[in-house]
Amino acid sequence: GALLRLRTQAAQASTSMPAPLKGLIAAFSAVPDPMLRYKQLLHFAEKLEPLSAEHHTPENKVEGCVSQVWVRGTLQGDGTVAFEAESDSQLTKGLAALLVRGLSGATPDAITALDPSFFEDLGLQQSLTPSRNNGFLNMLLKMQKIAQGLGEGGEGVDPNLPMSQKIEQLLRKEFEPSSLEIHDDSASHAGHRPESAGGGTHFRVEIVSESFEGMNTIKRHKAVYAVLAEQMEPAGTIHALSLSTKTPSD
Amino acid sequence: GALLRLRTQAAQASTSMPAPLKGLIAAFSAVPDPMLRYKQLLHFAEKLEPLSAEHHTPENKVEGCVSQVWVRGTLQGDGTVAFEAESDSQLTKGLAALLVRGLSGATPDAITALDPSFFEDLGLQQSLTPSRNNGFLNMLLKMQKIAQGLGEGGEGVDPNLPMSQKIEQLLRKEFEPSSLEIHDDSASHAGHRPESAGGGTHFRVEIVSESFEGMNTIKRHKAVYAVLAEQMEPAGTIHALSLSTKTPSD
Amino acid sequence: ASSRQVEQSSRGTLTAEEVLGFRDEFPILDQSVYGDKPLVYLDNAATSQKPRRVLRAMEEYYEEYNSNVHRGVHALSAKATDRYEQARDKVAAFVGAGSSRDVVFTRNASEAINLVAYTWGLDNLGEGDEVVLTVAEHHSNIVPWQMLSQRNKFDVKFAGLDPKTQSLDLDGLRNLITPKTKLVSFGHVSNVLGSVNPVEEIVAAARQGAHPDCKILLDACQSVPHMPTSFPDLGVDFAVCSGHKMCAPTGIGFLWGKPEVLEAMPPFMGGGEMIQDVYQTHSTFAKPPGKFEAGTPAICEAIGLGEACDYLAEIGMGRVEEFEHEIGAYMYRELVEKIEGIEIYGPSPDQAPRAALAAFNVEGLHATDVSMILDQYGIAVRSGHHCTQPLHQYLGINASARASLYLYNTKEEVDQFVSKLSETIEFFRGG
Amino acid sequence: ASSRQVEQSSRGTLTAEEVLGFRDEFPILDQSVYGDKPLVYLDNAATSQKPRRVLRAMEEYYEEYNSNVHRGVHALSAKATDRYEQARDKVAAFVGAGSSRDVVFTRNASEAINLVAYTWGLDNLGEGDEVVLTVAEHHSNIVPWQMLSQRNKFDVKFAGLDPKTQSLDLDGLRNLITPKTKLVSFGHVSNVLGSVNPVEEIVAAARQGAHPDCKILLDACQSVPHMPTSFPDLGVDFAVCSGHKMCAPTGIGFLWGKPEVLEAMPPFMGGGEMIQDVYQTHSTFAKPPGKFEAGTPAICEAIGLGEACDYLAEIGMGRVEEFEHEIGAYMYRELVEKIEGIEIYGPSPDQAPRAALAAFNVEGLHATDVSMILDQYGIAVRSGHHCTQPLHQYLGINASARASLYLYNTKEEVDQFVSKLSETIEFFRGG
Repeated sequence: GALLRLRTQAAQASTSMPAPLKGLIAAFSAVPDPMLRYKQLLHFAEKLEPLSAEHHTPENKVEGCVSQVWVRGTLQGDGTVAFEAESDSQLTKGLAALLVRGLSGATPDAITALDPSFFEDLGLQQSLTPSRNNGFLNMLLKMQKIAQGLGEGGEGVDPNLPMSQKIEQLLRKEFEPSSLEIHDDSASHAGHRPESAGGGTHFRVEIVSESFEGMNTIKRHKAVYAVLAEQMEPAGTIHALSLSTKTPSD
Repeated sequence: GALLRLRTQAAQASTSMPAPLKGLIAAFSAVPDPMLRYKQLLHFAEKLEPLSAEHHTPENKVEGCVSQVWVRGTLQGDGTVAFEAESDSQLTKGLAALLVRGLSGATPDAITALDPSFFEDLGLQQSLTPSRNNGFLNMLLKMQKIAQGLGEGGEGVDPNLPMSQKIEQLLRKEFEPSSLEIHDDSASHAGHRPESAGGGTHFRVEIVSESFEGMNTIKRHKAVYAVLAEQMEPAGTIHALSLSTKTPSD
Repeated sequence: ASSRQVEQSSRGTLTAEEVLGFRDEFPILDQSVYGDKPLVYLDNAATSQKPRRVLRAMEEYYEEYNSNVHRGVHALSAKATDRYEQARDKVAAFVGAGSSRDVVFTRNASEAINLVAYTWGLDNLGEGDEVVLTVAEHHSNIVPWQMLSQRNKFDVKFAGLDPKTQSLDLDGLRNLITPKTKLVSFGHVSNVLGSVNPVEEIVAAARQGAHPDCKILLDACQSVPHMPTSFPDLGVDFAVCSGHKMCAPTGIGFLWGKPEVLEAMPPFMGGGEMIQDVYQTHSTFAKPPGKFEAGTPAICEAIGLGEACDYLAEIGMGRVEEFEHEIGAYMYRELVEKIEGIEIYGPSPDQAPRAALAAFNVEGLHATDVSMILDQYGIAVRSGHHCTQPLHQYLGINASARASLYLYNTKEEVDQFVSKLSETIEFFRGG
Repeated sequence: ASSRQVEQSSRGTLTAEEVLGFRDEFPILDQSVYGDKPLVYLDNAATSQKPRRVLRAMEEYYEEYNSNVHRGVHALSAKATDRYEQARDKVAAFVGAGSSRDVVFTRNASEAINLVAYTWGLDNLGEGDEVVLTVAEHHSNIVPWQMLSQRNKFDVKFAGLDPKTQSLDLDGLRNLITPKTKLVSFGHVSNVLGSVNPVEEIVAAARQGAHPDCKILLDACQSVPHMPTSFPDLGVDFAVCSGHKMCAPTGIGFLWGKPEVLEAMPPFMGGGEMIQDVYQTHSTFAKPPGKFEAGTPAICEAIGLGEACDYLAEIGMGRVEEFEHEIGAYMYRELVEKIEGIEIYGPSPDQAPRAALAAFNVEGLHATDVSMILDQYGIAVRSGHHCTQPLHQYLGINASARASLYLYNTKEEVDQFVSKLSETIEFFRGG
């Protein structure tokens, strides 16, 4: 399934594993006793730079972990990614630290192409099956997603922007609208969807554009959805979109 | 479960098995080959008096058989029951014939007390587990229910009466109503309940009686339900009852 | 050895020797009933038997790593989770799913259909909408829509049969599809007629003529065990299967759905496993497939199903299909030739490829009587309405007897069945 | 021999030798993980292990008489139907049911609760009504009511805990019960607190103060495997259980209901088995329990559950309860004495009898970290929210670790666990 495809996709790229990660794996697998490896994780955890509280946001949170984990990535001037992370579990934090050390300084492409199976070489005797308590895999996938977003920076939009600005950039580029209004209605859905409390899930978009000329409503909506596809759940955070699509002559 | 209790309940009474049934069992078990026993059933089926078509009613139908089976019982002057039966399956008809021969002429009590496990002695290699395709068990249970109804004749109501008349008799006896109206609404439910097409499942009852004095509505309804308990599903055919319970002074 | 075996068996017609070899894997087949009657099991459309390796995989689970899945960090739980999710991968691969996430484990195909009815259906089918079924559907693909139609007030319509072939009247179905049609739900292969429905044509008709939001559900219970199948290629939105009909244990089946359709659906049952976070006031839900798997799943059964998929895939579903096509046609012809007064329902093998089953009646005899006496000879066939009462009403009969074959049935067994059916008829007619 | 065994074992306290003897019946317990660490399985509240005789009963099913039930007349089908219905009898007897007809097989307890929510609940809970739960409920006894409350617009209220004992605040619960209360649903034994809820008092409060039509549902997942239980005697309307927590296979659980309540309920899922007759326009339904069992049931799993009931009944549930009470109290005291900074949730054994489990946190450590290192020592405990997030929110924690015992756990295993927990803490603190 998901994992299998990840592996296939990444198989060719495994030679390009970032050097720091290679070094860490070598160092870990040289430790003879699993308990010492876990001890090593604890040391890593202690040395991890704390991620400041302002970045403990829903956007940065790694979903589906029993412990709480946040990961943040920023694109550096040299085109590589710098990661930061935090967790309330020491061992998870240690794994996060290992990934931060191993992947920071690599290019988005190298990170995205990484095969998660290197985890097995660490000798931590843990599983790689996708599962809600697989902290390691969920962290890595989150970091890969961040890297992918950063890598697409030129083509798409800056992944660190709030969702409403992402929507605006994407729609302006595609439809050159004569009028564009974007309302974030997420808060009104927080009652039944707590993740909406932070915004970014429910939007009302009113757009007027000549490019809709000759299209019926269904086709106009489809065109908008196509442009925003990457921002919709599950890839993005948009859960619901309420659309008004008009031409200047409507 | 159901069967275990049937067996326990009937264990003491097994000595009182009707003589014709005893004879039939002895005859059957003397036949050396199961196929010959089935052959015997076919002969029984051929010789069974047909049940006239007017009695192929939902009330007489044995529910839960793959084949169609009808059974009818009437109380004779000597206090014993006479059975008739019909089926479109030859082997089921043979079993029905065996029961008609074996049980006709017995008293309601003897029939009711019968332990179904005698079936195993017939050597037909069939199961006694309650199940929707257990034609034998379903027929026997139906005959026992008929016998029980006939046996209670003095106490209760004639089981051959239409349900509306049963309701009327029972309510008149218990509440001596100053006014009593019984409407059979079953037909209007036939759309979603085809068994209602024949009537007898949905009733609207308007009863005025002094005996309701001092009772609130819930208590009045409970009193009516108590009297009609035996007529309600699953023992009887009433599926729904709409009640108006008043006192003359209401 | 195992990979060589795959290679060997993945081509060429199944030989009689290979089929005899399969029988070694199914210990249950080697027994006598009623003392001395060798069992001839011809009730495979109701449930298949299970090969040893599936039983071994389940035994291994309970003897080595039984544990609750997903939430535990300890060794057994991690292994159980691995194997449970690997089973999902195997099932996904077996039906051509793009991702394991599109496969939801259920108890059986009935639950899978009800899941769709209680989630997508409850929210999307309403007054003025129409659901189109065929008259040959299994009750499990009728009753959920009937029950829902009473609650949500939409109409359910049934396509009939072409009287010449007793298979689906495709033109009739096309005529039923209108812009009001919000769901077309039908079986891939009829469990009574043996007919194979033209999925592509039905999908094309629905995509052209139905409401743009119309969904298509395929009941694949009688196809996936018997032929190569790829749900995404068929263009349907949902497909359902029962494990027990495809060499897997009881208690497991699955729903396949297009990912975007599953994503948009509300959850079905509430409970452990299907949530993201639970608060006193509200809850948030996991993504598919977890969202639809409430409570401790049928872990061992899923693993057994995964093993069954491996077993069938290694034999090669194309070869299974070819073998069944041939032995099914053989049974059909033998019955027609040797049994006077027999009527077999569905198309003849000359009209269309049909499944290796024959539902039939013999003039003057009740189907139950026929199967009861066949049973005394050791021949296990089913009789009744086979959970297709509307089809039986349509055909004007109350019941039928049905012999249904699988990859381990031999021509000798078919011969034995036909011969004993003759004796059975003699038993009644000779009366 | 078997009946003598019953007699011998039905009285007297379980001895250490007998418990060691039980372990022979559970092959999975005799293994090492991570090479050389003998497995100490303390995750029984999540799922129990299965004795050989249960596995044998299931193997026998597949190797000798696997067949679809109820509809078939042939020998295998008759035997499978017999055994399936006998299993229902055994389950009924085990929980004191008046009739087997009051026992509905489901996949697990979650499905059983959802069944009640989607049938009785959907029809009977509406605006102005209130459902009373406790804050300690398993998600499976919260989410179905939450989901339904959004559809049907009723209120869900939660009784809290007595801060002194961390067990149910009975007075608080009584105060929540008003004539608006249409359902009181609660767990018999908390899977985190270990507390045993006073069913009689709660039932009395509901029967006095609640709406006359109020129903009471008991989640008996953590009681039935561990103590003698009779549902009718408890006075509740519904009770639910999972097989996999009581020595039975995965994929099977059951709902018990008062017969008149089950009778009055509409069906849940539609499909084979649950119908009386199906027409194109409408259907009629079977009586309980068939009415609620759509599609091919988990036949083998039900038979396994029946065998598990026999196994437990032969040991004697009173003796199991006594044994667990003692070893549970031993574990509690050892933890309190030997582990500095430990907090164990729920009442202490001095305050009230409690289940043989301990959910805990150690000061300064995350529960997941604790269980991960314990796992490296071969000790299998669970960590997380144990599907009780509202309880964890109430207790002000994110997660807890939990060790839970069953009849095959020894004091030596408890000692090993406590000792390795010390080492685990040392591992982190010595860091």
